[in-house]
Amino acid sequence: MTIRKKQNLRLALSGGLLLLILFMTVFAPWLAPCDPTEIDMTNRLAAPGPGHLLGTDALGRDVLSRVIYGGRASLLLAVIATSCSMALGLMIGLAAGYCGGIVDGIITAISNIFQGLPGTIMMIALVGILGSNTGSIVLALVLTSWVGFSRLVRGEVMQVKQELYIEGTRCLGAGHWRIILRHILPNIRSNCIILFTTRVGRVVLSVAGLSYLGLGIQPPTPDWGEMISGSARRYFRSAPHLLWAPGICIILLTLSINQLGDALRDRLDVKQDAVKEL
Amino acid sequence: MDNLMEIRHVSKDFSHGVFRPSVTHAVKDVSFSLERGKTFGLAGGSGCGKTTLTRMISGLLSPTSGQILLNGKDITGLTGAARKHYHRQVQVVFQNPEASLDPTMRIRDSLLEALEIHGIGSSKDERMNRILEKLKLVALPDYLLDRHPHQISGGEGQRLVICRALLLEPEILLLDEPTSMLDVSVQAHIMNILQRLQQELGLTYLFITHDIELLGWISHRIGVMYQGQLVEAGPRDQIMEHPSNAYTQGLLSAFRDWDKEYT
Amino acid sequence: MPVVKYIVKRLLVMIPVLLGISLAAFLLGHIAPGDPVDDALARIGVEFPTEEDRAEMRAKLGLDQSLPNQYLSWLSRVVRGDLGNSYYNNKDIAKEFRARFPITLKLSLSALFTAVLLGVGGGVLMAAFRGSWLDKLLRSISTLLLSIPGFWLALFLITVFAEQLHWLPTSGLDRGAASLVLPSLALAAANVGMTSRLVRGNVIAQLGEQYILVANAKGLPQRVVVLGHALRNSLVPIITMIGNYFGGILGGSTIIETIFAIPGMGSYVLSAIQNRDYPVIQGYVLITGATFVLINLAIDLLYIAADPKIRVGGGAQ
Amino acid sequence: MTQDIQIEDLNVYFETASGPVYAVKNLSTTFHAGKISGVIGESGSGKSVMGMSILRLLPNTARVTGKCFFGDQELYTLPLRQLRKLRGKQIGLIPQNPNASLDPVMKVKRQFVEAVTAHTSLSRRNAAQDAGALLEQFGFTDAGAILDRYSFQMSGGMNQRLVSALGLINQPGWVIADEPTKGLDAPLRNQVYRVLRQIYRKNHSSMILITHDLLLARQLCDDIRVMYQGQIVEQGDARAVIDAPKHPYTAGLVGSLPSRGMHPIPLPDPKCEGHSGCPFYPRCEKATAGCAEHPPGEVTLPDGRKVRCRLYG
Repeated sequence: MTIRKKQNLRLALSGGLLLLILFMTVFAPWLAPCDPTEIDMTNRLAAPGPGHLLGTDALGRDVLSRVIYGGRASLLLAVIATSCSMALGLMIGLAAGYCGGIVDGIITAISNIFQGLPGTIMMIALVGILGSNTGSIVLALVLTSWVGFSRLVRGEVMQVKQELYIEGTRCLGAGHWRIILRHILPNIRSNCIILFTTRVGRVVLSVAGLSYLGLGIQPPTPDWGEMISGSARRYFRSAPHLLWAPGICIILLTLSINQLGDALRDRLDVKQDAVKEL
Repeated sequence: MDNLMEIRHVSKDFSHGVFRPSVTHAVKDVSFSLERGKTFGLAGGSGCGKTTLTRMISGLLSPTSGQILLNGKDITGLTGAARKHYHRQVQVVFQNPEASLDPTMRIRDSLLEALEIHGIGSSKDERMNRILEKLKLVALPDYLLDRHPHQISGGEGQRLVICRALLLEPEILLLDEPTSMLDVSVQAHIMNILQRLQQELGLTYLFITHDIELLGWISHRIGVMYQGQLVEAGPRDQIMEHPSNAYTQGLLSAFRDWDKEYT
Repeated sequence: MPVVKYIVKRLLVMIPVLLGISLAAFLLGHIAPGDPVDDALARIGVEFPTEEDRAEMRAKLGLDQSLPNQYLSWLSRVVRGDLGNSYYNNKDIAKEFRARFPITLKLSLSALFTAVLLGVGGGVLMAAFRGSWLDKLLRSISTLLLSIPGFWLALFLITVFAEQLHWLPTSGLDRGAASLVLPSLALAAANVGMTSRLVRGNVIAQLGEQYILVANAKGLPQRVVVLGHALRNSLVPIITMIGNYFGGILGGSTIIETIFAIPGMGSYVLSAIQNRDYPVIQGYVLITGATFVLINLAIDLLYIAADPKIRVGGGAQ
Repeated sequence: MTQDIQIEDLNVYFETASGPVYAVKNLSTTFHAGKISGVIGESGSGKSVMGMSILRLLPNTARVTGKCFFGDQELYTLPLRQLRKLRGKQIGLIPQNPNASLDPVMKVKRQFVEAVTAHTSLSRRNAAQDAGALLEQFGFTDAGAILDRYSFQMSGGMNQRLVSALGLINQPGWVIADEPTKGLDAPLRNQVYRVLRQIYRKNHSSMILITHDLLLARQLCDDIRVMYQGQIVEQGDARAVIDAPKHPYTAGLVGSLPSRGMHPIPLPDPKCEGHSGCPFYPRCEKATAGCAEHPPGEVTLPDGRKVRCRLYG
């Protein structure tokens, strides 16, 4: 098997797993056997078995249905927040990297301050103060993660800017916008995609953490992180299935995203065909 | 003498550090002129300022002082349409052909871009015809157009870069060590193509290299740079046969007299 | 002296960052929902304040001043160590943090140490034996570690090592170092994954460099080539990332402290969030932010050892 | 007395994303002790791959088959631990790209000392003294100060002399110089020439010089191998090969030199693709119909020269 084939296989496997989870999440209303919010106090903490394949939780809700629904909110949140961070980081990073000089100096000073704020703590504080709603979670995520994108973009732009093909295009008489849109953006694209993927994975974990603290997705919306926190304390001995199912879902989701990021990293490296000249 | 371009007392300083800047004089008071249809060869070792000089002439860098005149008009600090017009007249070929082409673009698009920037040709077909015509000039097959830069050889890449420059029908080509990364047989190819193009199209060359033998082959006049200054300039035969400057003599003897020590 | 110049530069860069953190902490209190004047009056039992009561309280809280002035007076109090009193129980916040801060710091530093030790060790092993079964195994583990939520891993570790095997305590800090093992591991896990992948990538990149070829050509043993040359040259990016990871560890400690019932700052701030006790949240941001900056400063000093260009200054002649 | 290095039936290919790429094909040759043997060729000819295979310093995507005898040892299958004892001690390397060849975060002194202590029981202090003495032979008047520096504090010329000295610190019987002049300008190229000649004269080292620089090889070497697409196409006395080449490729290469008229070798004729004969056939001006059919064998001419071309049999 050639290296290229191995890479394609890895891309297909991780992408396939991710698509499967996305499919499950998107079509949850059609896939879930029960209403994930329907409470049945007569059937609390039922063990997995027929009727409830993964049992029921402390309020008698069907765990399988909640698991199927449980990725929706946080995944959507992660994708929205990461897209906003990337858009912001891309613009700021482009400005800093391409203009250089005083623009870069000011942006770098501001980035230093944002980077000096520990992300998770700012997130907990912001959500804690503004209340746990989608808006404040997205705001907290964007405020704490745009710097990562702008730093990457700035570094990449500065490197690409001094490549010979950029100077060559300047010498053809091209203007700044043509150089940015036609040459710089396509050349930093793959690294941005890779960072985006890994970020989505990290954000899914962050949101799960927030939910665990009771600051993320709020009940009764089914969410994996919240499902674990709801049952962690009191039932992790008596009803461990309440922890396993959502935990494994989070792990599989992040794992597939991280693997996809790695596979993309290998695959998007356009020059890998070249044998290093000895 | 018909001087197309004149470099007049050009200097370039770089300063490092913000609080106590230290200044390097990369190019010091260099003057020479390019005669229409002829080759001026600029020789010098690494770090002699020849690259800084090329970047100034190609408009990527502004000189600290001095003038660069094209047809009698100063071109330093041009912007907008005037800069664009200048680039159409003066094209640059860099040292590393693969790095001179955008790795994300197919060769076809890199070549088309040159025409698009200047609005040459009204339709894509017309532009493609121009490209095919220029490809013949540099003896390249048209199947290369569908490839990416990393899929072509160094010699092909350099001919493509020359081809792209020719698309704009410039008067002057700045050749910045165009063959120093290529094998000798490929170098011979490029040099022969360059010589033929000059004869057929009447191009003016500024050829920059550390290889003075190469200059001896293609140049009409030769200048030698050392530590930012033009230490000697004159007709080819005079420089190659009877150099008066000690550094020039050293450069030449490095090729001819292997065992002689020099500084 | 290049080294002195470097240190001075680092210290100068630190000042705006510290100011930025204080500004962020201040603004957090300001954007909090609810009218602070009404809240304060309610706390002293005035349920239905008159306009006069409110004006008096506003002046007392300094809220009649301009925003920059409020910030400056707040800052001057903070610098003197006065973080105000809790809205919830009116206790001195600074005193509470003084008791809890060392616990969180101990936990975070031990997690950072774990992450560096396991991450660098694993990364070097993977790089040295790249392509082998060991590399594949460790790489799978590191990817898995990156994908496991810290709180879930913590619960898992408690189930296995405390509940089933009874090796280590489930919670609290009464058993000294043993109490820190599981929390540190859970807190470090994701960072072990990231560090080891980073180290692997950097060391492998260095192993492809020309000077490694020359080192091999001298006949040096592989251990010296990998540790003495390749790892040594990867230190600068590794140090940079470790500094960044510390922020994540500090934040993650909030969750881990809750799970293991460790009386650090995290559990304090969580109860403050439930009680809308804003000064505590402000103090938390301020203290953790400053800690993060100071630890990063300490890490920056490691660059002096890692990068000779800082010691001897600049590039070639 | 040092032994010959004898390569038999060497094949090297690289695993790449799109499949294997061959660098050396069925190559056999003997480098004789006490001589400077040149290997010349253009980029992609496999000359460096062949040279580096002797010390097994190829990237780990390389797959090597064949044998390389050094005395009674077979280097390609020698346990790595034993090979490391041989590297630097019996076969030294002078690498290309001197500025990138020294560890940027380690002082020069330690790089010399560790090269010595890896092979002897000498103390660090004595090793440093040895290094200082060697550097003086290489023209450094202030060896002590140089040893206390980092590579980024020195010019390209100084680094070039340093890496040359580093390759020789243990007085190896063999030296492999891998493209020592690549990317260097004329004055530096001249310095390399003088350093290599001095090494040879003083230490009576045997040397393999791998270079694209025909004139350097002619000036320095006793004999020359010309490589094209992973094979040796011509081998013989250095001056004879360059001044009166027999193989059409060698002739083309020599003719391409600026000082010899700069006549290019023709580009490959696209009509000749997919043949199974001589690898040079698509560019060869003297090709006949038979060249496309059968790969030529090696012919030994009366003057001892070996040529792989059907013109000679």
